[in-house]
Amino acid sequence: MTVQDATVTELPTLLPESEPFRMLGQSTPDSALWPRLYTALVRGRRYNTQATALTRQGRLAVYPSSTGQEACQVAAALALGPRDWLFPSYRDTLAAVTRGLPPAAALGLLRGDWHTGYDPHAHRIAPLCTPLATQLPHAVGLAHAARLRGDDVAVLGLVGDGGTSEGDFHEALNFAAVWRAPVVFLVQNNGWAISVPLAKQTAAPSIAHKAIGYGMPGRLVDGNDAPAVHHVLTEALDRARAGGGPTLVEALTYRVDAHTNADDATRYRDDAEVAAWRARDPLPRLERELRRHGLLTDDAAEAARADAEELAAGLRAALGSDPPLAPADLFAHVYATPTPQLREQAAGFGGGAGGAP
Amino acid sequence: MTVQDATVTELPTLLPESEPFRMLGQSTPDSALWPRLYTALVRGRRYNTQATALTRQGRLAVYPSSTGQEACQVAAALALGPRDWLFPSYRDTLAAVTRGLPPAAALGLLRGDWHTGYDPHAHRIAPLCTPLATQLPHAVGLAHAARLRGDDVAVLGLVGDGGTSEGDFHEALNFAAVWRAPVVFLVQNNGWAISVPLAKQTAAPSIAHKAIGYGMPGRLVDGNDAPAVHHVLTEALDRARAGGGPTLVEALTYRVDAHTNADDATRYRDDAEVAAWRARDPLPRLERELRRHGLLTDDAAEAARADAEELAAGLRAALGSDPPLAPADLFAHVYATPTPQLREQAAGFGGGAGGAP
Amino acid sequence: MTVPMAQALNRALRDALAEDPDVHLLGEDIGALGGVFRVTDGLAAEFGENRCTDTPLAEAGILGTAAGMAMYGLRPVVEMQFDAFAYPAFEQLVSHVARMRNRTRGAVPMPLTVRVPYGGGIGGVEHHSDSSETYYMATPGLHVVTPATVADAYGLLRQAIASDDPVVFLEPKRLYWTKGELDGRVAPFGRAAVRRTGADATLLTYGPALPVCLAAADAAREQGWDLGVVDLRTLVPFDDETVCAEVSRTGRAVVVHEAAGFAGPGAEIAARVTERCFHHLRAPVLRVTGFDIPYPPPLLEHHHLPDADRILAAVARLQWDLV
Amino acid sequence: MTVPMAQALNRALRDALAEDPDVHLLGEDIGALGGVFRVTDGLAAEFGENRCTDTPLAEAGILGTAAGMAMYGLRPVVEMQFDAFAYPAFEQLVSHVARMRNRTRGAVPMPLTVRVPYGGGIGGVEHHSDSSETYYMATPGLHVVTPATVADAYGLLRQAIASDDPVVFLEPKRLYWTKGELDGRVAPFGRAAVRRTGADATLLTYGPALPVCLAAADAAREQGWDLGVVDLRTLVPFDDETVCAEVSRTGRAVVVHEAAGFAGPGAEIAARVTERCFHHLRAPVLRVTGFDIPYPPPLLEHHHLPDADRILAAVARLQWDLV
Ligand SMILES: Cc1ncc(C[n+]2csc(CCOP(=O)(O)OP(=O)(O)O)c2C)c(N)n1
Ligand SMILES: Cc1ncc(C[n+]2csc(CCOP(=O)(O)OP(=O)(O)O)c2C)c(N)n1
Ligand SMILES: [Mg+2]
Ligand SMILES: [Mg+2]
Repeated sequence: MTVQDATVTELPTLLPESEPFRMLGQSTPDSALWPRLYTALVRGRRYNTQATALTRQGRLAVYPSSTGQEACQVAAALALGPRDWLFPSYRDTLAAVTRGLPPAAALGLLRGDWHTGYDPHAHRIAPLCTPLATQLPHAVGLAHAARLRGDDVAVLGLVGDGGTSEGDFHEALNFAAVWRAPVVFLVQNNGWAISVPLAKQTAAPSIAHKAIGYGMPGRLVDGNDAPAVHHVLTEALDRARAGGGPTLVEALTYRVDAHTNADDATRYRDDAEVAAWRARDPLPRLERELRRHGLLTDDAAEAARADAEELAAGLRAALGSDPPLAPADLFAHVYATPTPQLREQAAGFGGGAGGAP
Repeated sequence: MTVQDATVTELPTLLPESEPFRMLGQSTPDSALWPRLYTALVRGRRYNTQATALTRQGRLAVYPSSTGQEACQVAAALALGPRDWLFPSYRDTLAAVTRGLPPAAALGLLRGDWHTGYDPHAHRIAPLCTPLATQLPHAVGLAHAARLRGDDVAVLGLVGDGGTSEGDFHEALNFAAVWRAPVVFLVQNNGWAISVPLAKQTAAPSIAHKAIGYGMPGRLVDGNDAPAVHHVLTEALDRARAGGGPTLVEALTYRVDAHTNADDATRYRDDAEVAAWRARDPLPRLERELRRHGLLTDDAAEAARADAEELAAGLRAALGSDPPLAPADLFAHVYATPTPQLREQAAGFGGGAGGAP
Repeated sequence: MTVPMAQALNRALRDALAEDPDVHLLGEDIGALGGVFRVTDGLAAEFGENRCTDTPLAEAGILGTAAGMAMYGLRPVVEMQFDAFAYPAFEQLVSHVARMRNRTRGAVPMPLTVRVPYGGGIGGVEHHSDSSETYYMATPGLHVVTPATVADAYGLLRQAIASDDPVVFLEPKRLYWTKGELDGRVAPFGRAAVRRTGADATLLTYGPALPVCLAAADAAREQGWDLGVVDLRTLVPFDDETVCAEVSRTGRAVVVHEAAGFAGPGAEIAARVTERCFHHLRAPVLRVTGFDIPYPPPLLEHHHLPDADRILAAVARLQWDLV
Repeated sequence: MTVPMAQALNRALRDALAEDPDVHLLGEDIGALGGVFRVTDGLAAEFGENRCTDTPLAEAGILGTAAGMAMYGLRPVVEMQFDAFAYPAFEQLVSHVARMRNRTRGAVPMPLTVRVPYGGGIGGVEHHSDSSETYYMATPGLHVVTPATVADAYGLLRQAIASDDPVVFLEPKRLYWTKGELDGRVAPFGRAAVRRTGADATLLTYGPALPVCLAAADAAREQGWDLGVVDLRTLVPFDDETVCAEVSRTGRAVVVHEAAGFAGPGAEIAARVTERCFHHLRAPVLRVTGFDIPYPPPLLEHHHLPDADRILAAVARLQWDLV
């Protein structure tokens, strides 16, 4: 057994940093990337406020906002190559939108339309996943399959801090490490799992420390520092693509809004905590930095805002009325070929006409 | 958040040793404890050979031998106080026997008798558990309950290397750490999960390294060094009792026999590997050490052997014939009060008379 | 006193916590938040975090540790946040909780309650509206209970917590806000309730479908049918006596539930009623159920859920011409 | 060619691996060991570890990663080592595998097979003899298939692997060593097989209970009953046509299976046969099943499993005096 060898040689590279990795204020900006991240952040924030507004108008059934977490979401999307796959949770529609999914498609599930509002293969975005951490084994399996086929594909699986407590998180990371699958796990540690704070979720020094238990590197990154998240993910995805195996990345961020519009966060947390995190808002932080380096003009900032307004207007328009669902579609796509039993039920169904075969 | 603080201050105490902890050949013997361990080892080995022989005679349906792992099993049992609880797996009947359970009771399940051959409360030994790692959440829950009641109880949960891959392992350790439950997890890493070697099970530097991902100390110990296992477990159990929370202990050992008598280990592993581990047999190792320090006379060794033979003879006698099972007992103990449906089935049952109400 | 069902459940939990120090609640968000349906509202504040505990987010861990607590003599009451989120705990439920008494010849009972908000009709997105009762009914060793009225919500939950065996306690989500009379009585398991006697045919139902059946029975009057409605209340144990008495009298029965039909609860109900009342039946026992499909999206769910129209259509197929 | 069922399954896997490079086997001990029942014997050696992979020991991980592989277009075949050890994968099965096609409006099919050795009769200790088919039947989106003959073991497994939908493929443990003719044909889903025609009553069964029913039919001759035996072969889809044709002809039926009776497969079978053949029935459809208890210890299991005596006792209760 190589227990000792591994301990000595690999240990230092497996343990995460003791201070979250940061770039803002500490690195020279990438004049191509950072402005791109900025534009995406501006769009992302607007997307969040617009979607939240649509819940109030009853046009969205429910919206789990990523306000405050936009740096993670846009960095995740932009770190991926076109052949890569994204495995989002319910909170990660912004990552999907930033990857190019039309906002209305990303929000299909949340407005009460069919469960996945897009073709996952067309966008290389898996269905939004609600049962916590269950998307991670899928991410591993897909990454493994791509590797078996010899395809140059890396996979990014997203999960929350609460989701790391689920058995599926453990099993997924373990399979990934044993198979050296080209997959990266990004935990958006936003401090809360609905009403449960991190301290009741884990006693670990950090979530990133879990990596060593699987024999993969763990990285701790400031989740409100978009360039830092992008950098760490890009490095991990490159390593994955090069056959170096999986990485666990923990991004420290904060869920500024309630869990969803249906949640009442005042029942379980102090405004002071929220205020402290608002002060670390990823958007002004990046904006300040860009301006300091002369990488953002007023015109460019205005253009970003206009772009974001356009996205919001498009979203309002797209969600202006209920989607047309055909009741007969209830029976579609349960099987490739419906069972006789299902055909019988469909035939007896008086609920409405039309729909897929 | 206290990520950084925790990293700096706790980290060194959470990571396991880089060399497995050993006492044989390195420490002064405890003249009371080590001979006790020796006697238990001799009994344990004899118990294993006898049980295996009984499978050949058809008196046991199946036996998962712990030959080679006796140091772990006896040290685990002897490290526990009378109020403590043991949560064994199917391979841990020797630990149960060493704790005082009559061998025939421990083997009830494996001879085809009712599932648990003893009253768990009377012995503070949970039922032998077959679904892997599922006993660990029970161990945590019981430990937590004892602590809530203010009772001075520590709990030891046993699991194999393969079992650490299951989601229940992860969830149990996480709950234990968050609740600071008085529980110790002992992984007997015997190199194999049936035919699957450790390298296909995990890529971690060691299983003990998983501890840090839960924020509990991990200890790596030579599992064929009975005093070392006893020492590490005693320390961990004391810490648990004192409110210090859980510990993960990995004992490096080896499954010298096949998985069970029904298994054919030649299909998946080399004799050379087995031979190498036979050379590290826990029994002669302790015997040599005791003799070197003059702590074992020929008479004492002979007495231990005689004691072991007595155990074996008792076991042969106890398992000499099939246990008498009452068919009508099929319907007993499904519920405290049988449902009318079950009463109906029992009434219509012609299979045999007698049995519990 | 008239209260919503969620509040009756809250009251049952509070009374159980107050009466028996061994009762402990475990679950996700049941502490400060009071549960996503507020069923545990105020209980952590009143009884402390050790009696009403926000656990880490892991359902097998919740049920598994609860089983360990039960082994030590406590009486845990577990909340699964939604029906589909109980599935990760399936192994613990089936392989341990349901069998522990049997595995140990009675030495280790499991006085444990698993509360599961279930069913649809509240506009929940996927995985938030499953009717999972069949899985539990098919698992020997469990009691399966589901209230349809406010009084039963209180009374059956008290009985579930008092039971020395594990109870899967299914709470119909869409009735959480329905108000009714709370009488504070503990209801014994195994008795169905005849909610309405009828001469022509009997609707057999439970949980969220009870109000639908009562509405259907009202509507049936206009068509000249006098329908009885039986609320099963506990699926395990099953009250053959009451059910067969009613069905034998009318000779016609329709089982109504939200769960999928194929191999659903209605299959057992129809089969056992037929076994027992065969020669009283003038038509086969019919089933009006959710379709055999994954639970549909919110905007279509009203088509999936049994409604009065589908129930009356089934009643019409009960071969009245054969009278 | 006459071979044991385990070998027919092995042949099916080998042929599928050879024909389709997208077929991948995943499971515990399926590589060098060839599976605890040797169903994958020699396949890792022949096709390499990437096609026949020993996974880490975690069933949710196995099924979950297999689902991910299926998303990428592979055709995974998963082995669960024993029935009860499939429970940890229940959430992946119910919430994802069964629904993925539906969740994605057909965009992401799940051409995935889950092989589950099931049932008792082999002297297995607890958790090694469950009949878990009800859980799968009650889950829309799954096919549920179980062979009872050597030819079907091969033919149905080939069809399962070729299916574009997820199939739970239940292998009757106690028939693994039963020999029979292997004809190498792929068997389509959804057709029951009339194993024996009979004039007086029909036994409806599947999997491990088929030989028991055939023996019972032999024994019945001595009592003057001519019993037909229908082997359902696939529980989902269900062959109403064949079953109803047989039962309508005889007017009497008994469902036989090992799984517990309450809310078991026989409930659905009895209910749907009754719905469809009511006026042909001279007696209610009866059920001979495992009792509603946790699977008993090996030394008692023969009392629990349906045998010819219990079947004949049920046949005797089919109200022959009413003819
Ligand atoms: C298996 C499962 N259990 C419970 C839930 C209910 N639930 C939805 S979100 C949530 C909290 C998740 O917290 P976290 O993982 O930190 O993600 P966040 O919402 O903070 O992004 C819970 C308990 C679920 N979706 N799936
Ligand atoms: C949940 C579950 N899956 C599969 C099995 C079948 N099984 C029994 S023992 C075993 C190997 C266990 O290996 P390990 O945990 O290392 O323990 P060991 O047998 O080596 O003591 C397997 C796969 C099981 N008992 N439970
Ligand atoms: Mg969170
Ligand atoms: Mg092992």
